[in-house]
Amino acid sequence: MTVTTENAPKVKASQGYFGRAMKRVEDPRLIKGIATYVDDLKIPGVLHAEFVRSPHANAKIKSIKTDTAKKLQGVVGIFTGADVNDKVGTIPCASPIPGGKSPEHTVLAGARVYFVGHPVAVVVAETRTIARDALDLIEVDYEPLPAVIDPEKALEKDSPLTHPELGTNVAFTWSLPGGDVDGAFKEADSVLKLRIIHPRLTPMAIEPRGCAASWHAGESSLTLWTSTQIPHLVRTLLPGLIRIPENKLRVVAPEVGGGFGSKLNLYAEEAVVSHLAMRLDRPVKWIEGRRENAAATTHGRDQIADNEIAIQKDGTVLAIRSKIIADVGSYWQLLTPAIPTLTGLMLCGCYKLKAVRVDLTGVHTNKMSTDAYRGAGRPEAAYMIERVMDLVASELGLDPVEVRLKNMPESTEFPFTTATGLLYDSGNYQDALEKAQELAEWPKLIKERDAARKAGRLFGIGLSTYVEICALGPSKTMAAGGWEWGCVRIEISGKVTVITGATPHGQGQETSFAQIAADWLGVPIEDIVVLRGDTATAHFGRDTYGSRATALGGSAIVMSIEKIVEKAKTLAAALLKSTPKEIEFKNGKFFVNGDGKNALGWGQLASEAYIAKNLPPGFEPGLEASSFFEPPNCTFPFGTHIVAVDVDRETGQVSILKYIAVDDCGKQVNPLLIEGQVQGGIAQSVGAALMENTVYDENGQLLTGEFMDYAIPRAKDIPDFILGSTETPSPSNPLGVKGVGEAGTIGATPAIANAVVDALSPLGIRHLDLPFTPERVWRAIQEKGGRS
Amino acid sequence: MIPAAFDYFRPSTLDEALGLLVKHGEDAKVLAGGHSLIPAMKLRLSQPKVVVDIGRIGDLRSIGERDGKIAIGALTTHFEIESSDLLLRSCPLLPEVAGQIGDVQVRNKGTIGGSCVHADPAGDWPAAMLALDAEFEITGPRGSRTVAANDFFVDMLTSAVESGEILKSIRVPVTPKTVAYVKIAQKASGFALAGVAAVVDKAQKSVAVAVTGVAAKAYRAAGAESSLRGLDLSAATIATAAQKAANGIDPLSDIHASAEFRAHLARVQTKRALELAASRG
Amino acid sequence: MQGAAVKIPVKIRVNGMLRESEVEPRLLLVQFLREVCGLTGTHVGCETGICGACTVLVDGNAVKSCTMLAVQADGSEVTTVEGLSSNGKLHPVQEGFWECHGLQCGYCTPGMIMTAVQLLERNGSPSRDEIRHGLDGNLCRCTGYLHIVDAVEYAAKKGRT
Amino acid sequence: MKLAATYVFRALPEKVFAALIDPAILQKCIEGCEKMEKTGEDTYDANIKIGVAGIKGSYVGKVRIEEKKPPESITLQAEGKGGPGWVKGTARIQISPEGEGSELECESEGQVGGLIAQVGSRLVEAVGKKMQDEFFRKLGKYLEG
Repeated sequence: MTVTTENAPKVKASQGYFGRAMKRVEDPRLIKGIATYVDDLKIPGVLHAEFVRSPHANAKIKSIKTDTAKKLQGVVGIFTGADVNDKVGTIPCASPIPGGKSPEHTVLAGARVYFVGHPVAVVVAETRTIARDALDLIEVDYEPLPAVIDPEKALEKDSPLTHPELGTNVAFTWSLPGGDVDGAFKEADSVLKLRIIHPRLTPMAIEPRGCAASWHAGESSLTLWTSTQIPHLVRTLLPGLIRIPENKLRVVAPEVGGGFGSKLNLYAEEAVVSHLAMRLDRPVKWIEGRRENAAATTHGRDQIADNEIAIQKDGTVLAIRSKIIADVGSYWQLLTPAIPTLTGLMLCGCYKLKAVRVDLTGVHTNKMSTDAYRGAGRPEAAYMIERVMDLVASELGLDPVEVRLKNMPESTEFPFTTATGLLYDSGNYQDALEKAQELAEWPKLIKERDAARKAGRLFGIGLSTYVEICALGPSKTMAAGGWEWGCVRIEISGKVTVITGATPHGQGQETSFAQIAADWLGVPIEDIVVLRGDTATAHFGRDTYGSRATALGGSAIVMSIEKIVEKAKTLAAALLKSTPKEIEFKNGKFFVNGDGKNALGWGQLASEAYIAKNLPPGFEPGLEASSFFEPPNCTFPFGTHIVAVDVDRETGQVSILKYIAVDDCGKQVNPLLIEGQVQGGIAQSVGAALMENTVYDENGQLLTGEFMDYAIPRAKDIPDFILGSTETPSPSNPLGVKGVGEAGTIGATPAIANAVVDALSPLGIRHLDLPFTPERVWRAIQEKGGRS
Repeated sequence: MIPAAFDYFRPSTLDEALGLLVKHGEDAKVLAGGHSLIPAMKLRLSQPKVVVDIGRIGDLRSIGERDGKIAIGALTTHFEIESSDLLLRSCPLLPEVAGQIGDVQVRNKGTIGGSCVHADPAGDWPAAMLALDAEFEITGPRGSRTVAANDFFVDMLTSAVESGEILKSIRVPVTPKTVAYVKIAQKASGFALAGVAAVVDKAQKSVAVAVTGVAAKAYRAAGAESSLRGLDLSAATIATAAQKAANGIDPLSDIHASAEFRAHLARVQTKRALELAASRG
Repeated sequence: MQGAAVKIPVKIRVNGMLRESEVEPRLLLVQFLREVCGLTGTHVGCETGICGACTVLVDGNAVKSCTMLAVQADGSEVTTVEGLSSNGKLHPVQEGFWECHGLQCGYCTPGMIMTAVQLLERNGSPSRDEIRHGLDGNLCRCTGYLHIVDAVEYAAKKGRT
Repeated sequence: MKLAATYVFRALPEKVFAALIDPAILQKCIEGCEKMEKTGEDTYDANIKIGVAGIKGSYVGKVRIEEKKPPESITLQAEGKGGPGWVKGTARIQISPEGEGSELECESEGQVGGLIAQVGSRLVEAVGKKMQDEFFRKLGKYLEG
């Protein structure tokens, strides 16, 4: 199917909210400082928890002495694994890989600790200060053991084992055979090799994690407030751990200060705090410190891939064989094994490879678990395939743009099935590329580079033409369902309450969902309130990750509105003495065909629907509908990023001179918010490309344990971007939207990497590993006798 | 995040402060702006039993010029130095360095005295102090003494200010405009991987060059300085001299920069600082 | 060391209101604001004074309230994000952040706004680069900063008209 | 963290060697060492304050002497834990006669864990080096004084 204007989803925009750049309704409470994050909750009688954490990467716990600490005035209790682990279930993984070996993940360490930051015991005290003081009085006697740190060495025969009971450091293996790989390699004119190392990254949401739990003994129910992206998934999973029924648990994600995948998890602390609130019959709160956040909140990326690439002389890329080692850390968190499989699935990028073979090995090491981090598997894939494209160009002396164009499918070829078996919904990669080149003033930029090189500067231009997979569903591909839920209620006053099961936490859907609902209902946007983040109001939900909230959550709202409109037509027909078929709905008014004068608005219909005196026979009172939107497929946003950089030959510092991004996320609900998502995404990849790297030393000590040593970009590191977009609607949902939360992150890293390698290419450098820190770049220049 | 408990005193005079320090001895730490001490206390790397807050002792916060020397009270904040007209005119190296310290919030509260006494190996002030041959007036139970910059920075995190003493003021000479401070910062913390302060005296054909961030303590790049003595500054003479900027130095090494790279940066930044300083005259 | 040290009386005028309390010397200013005054708009994002989420104005100067003891602020005037708007009217910087989509999750926002207020007090017409450098002490992980720079530019313009 | 350094003493290898296995001398020469008690053949319990300036941590640990070959070589193993985390170190020492005195080569390897590694890694190597130099400087002073 080709998406054309004719068969594109029909988007209603009766008042033009949809598609309009609007400021956010969320903002007033945030800019006034009156929003409520977990730590801002005022819970009477709340106790404070602090965790004792392992300073060792791998050690046996010989003893834990808590006597002195327990005597400290204000300490309510101290609990170790021995006190808690038999009463609380283990941390689940929602995406286990068949045949994989995963350790039992108890909420507190048992006989051993497996990573620096591993929770060993928990102190509960009347104040946070007392809890902190008590930590210093607890003595844990460890017997340190050799740590498993390098995932490649971990696979060697004589390596120590992260989890001896598993008998191996191999957590799982996963293979993706796609197409006739051997045939493609036989056909090849040559075979290139490229080893790609993607460093480990620390998500570093500015609000660390935190949670508070309150036990309501009278109702035998628990409320958990937690800084999470996934209150609904927590409500699905946590009851099994703390042994209460699901319908006795309410989970609230209040204001959440950023997640980026790191709050897409069920964490041990959430289970322990919940358990202790029940056990002590007192509310308990725990707020993560930044050092804890760096050590014990999931990390991202950390893959090593050895690639063989079969190419033809004309620049056609036939096939890739990729052996990927993913360092999964010590435990399987919620999606740990699934992340690198996404890398495999997206390895074709936006190209018509004939065949792909991915062999993935997940390896246990004595580090924090890896899991989703903005992009989650796709940035690794985009980085690989886009480096491959540049390598092919440089190998064959071709223009990197030409190589890409040669391998892209035409827009008429969509939906397009990749060698890895994905069905790309819609796309026009060439248009995005062309538009980005226009915005970049490509010929001028090339001239500028040539002139700079002549003058002896290390000036480089890089591009990436990326595609990603978003709006994750459908349910058959997702462990816990890939649908999304939404509810729309016309209140008795005619005001509108929209409830979403997606849990936005900064993305702005309180605004964009109101825009959608206002247009579909034909009501002023001011009349709409969007609720989210509380399982007591949003009865179902699969929450926010994988750039899914607008595509799926927005669609569930549209479905609900359509149901209400149908129902309202029946009511309007009865009141207007007509038949539902003859009722027209336009701009928020219901009227008999052609008779706009005698129209009924939502207010009139709502009061009739609830007061229920004049209802037609069989008409159920009320005007409310909820829906589960089940997508037929994922969406595949794409785009082109172009970067120009300058490398300081003497210091190795990289400066970004120009940044152009053209992203196609399908239909746009609110371009201002999209711009924000793209800018933020690119900035995170500027970090990944130039400065970010989670470092463990050879003993498993985390050396980047705070913002003092883990650099994230500051304002001065981010140049102004030139942004553009193309709009290729997705046929996978009624809104035609694709998702944009991760686009910037996915497109940016390879573009910057290609620019830096291009800058260094006159020295004979063909590849350099991330991140491009001054020393790494300087060393590369030195090795090539860089004084040229 | 939460410091260990301590007792707190806020004397209003220097004598009172010294009395408290004598009384509490090794248990006491002096708090000025707090930007070195409080972070260490929050991590409980530092757990003084007594904190003597000298922040309100008024006469330690001033900038004044007399007889070709500028005296700066130890409690003068980085921002006050950065924005001082007197210094911009008479000793422009100091505002230039101040403007590169941390961030605006740090500069608003952090003090030159606190920073110098802390003697962080990657702090910015030590480079300037050494390059300017600053003099430090330290007062203690046995009266006052003056220490030259060269003797002031004793070792990593160790200055000449002993337990029981307080740094009162810093004196620097009036300089011409031919000065510069260039630094390449560690991305995360903003501390110097290599920061070089240069003072060029074209008339006397001499330069002073001091390097911070590279070794366990800031140092004068004596090799580079002597290489330029009596010479006119040119790209060539500067380049040759800069090659000696890390001679005889044992550079630090950490995850942000190896010893080799730090030494290299010392040379590059020395060249750039001298070129920039020379270009300003 | 455990156990309470001698408590110290402090008087701090916060957003125009005098707050008197006896505090442990180790109580940080940010804890005083959040726990004693109940003003939770000032956030904590790190332990080393880098992130700037806790920025407030003390006697007109932007400082990180996590790197200052409450006792150090005794006798001072403190302005937090809650005290910026007057008579229900947003401060131009707050308005700029709203108009220009200068925030996403909002966690760094109060600190960012307070630093921007200081920045504009010292330089009414900053260039984009001056704004970037002025925000050196505030980390944001969501926005990529560009809309924040727009927001400060907006506020500068608003302040001039 | 690995360090290698050579020190020269105006004392014969036998005397240097003897000093290195004398807990009283070790205590005197190790900066911040508050206790050094023999607990068995070649094992000692030690309390040491390690750090610089105001940033110091108290560590409680053990010192063990291994591969003793008087007077030419000895290996010292130490490990301790304290508030800021843990430290562990091995020093391989070779002593050879050098004129009237001796030359001591020390190759040491140190590890730190916990808080210090997480927030103080930039200082660790320099502190280690300083401690080692200080130890041998004091040892030299003792041997020569």
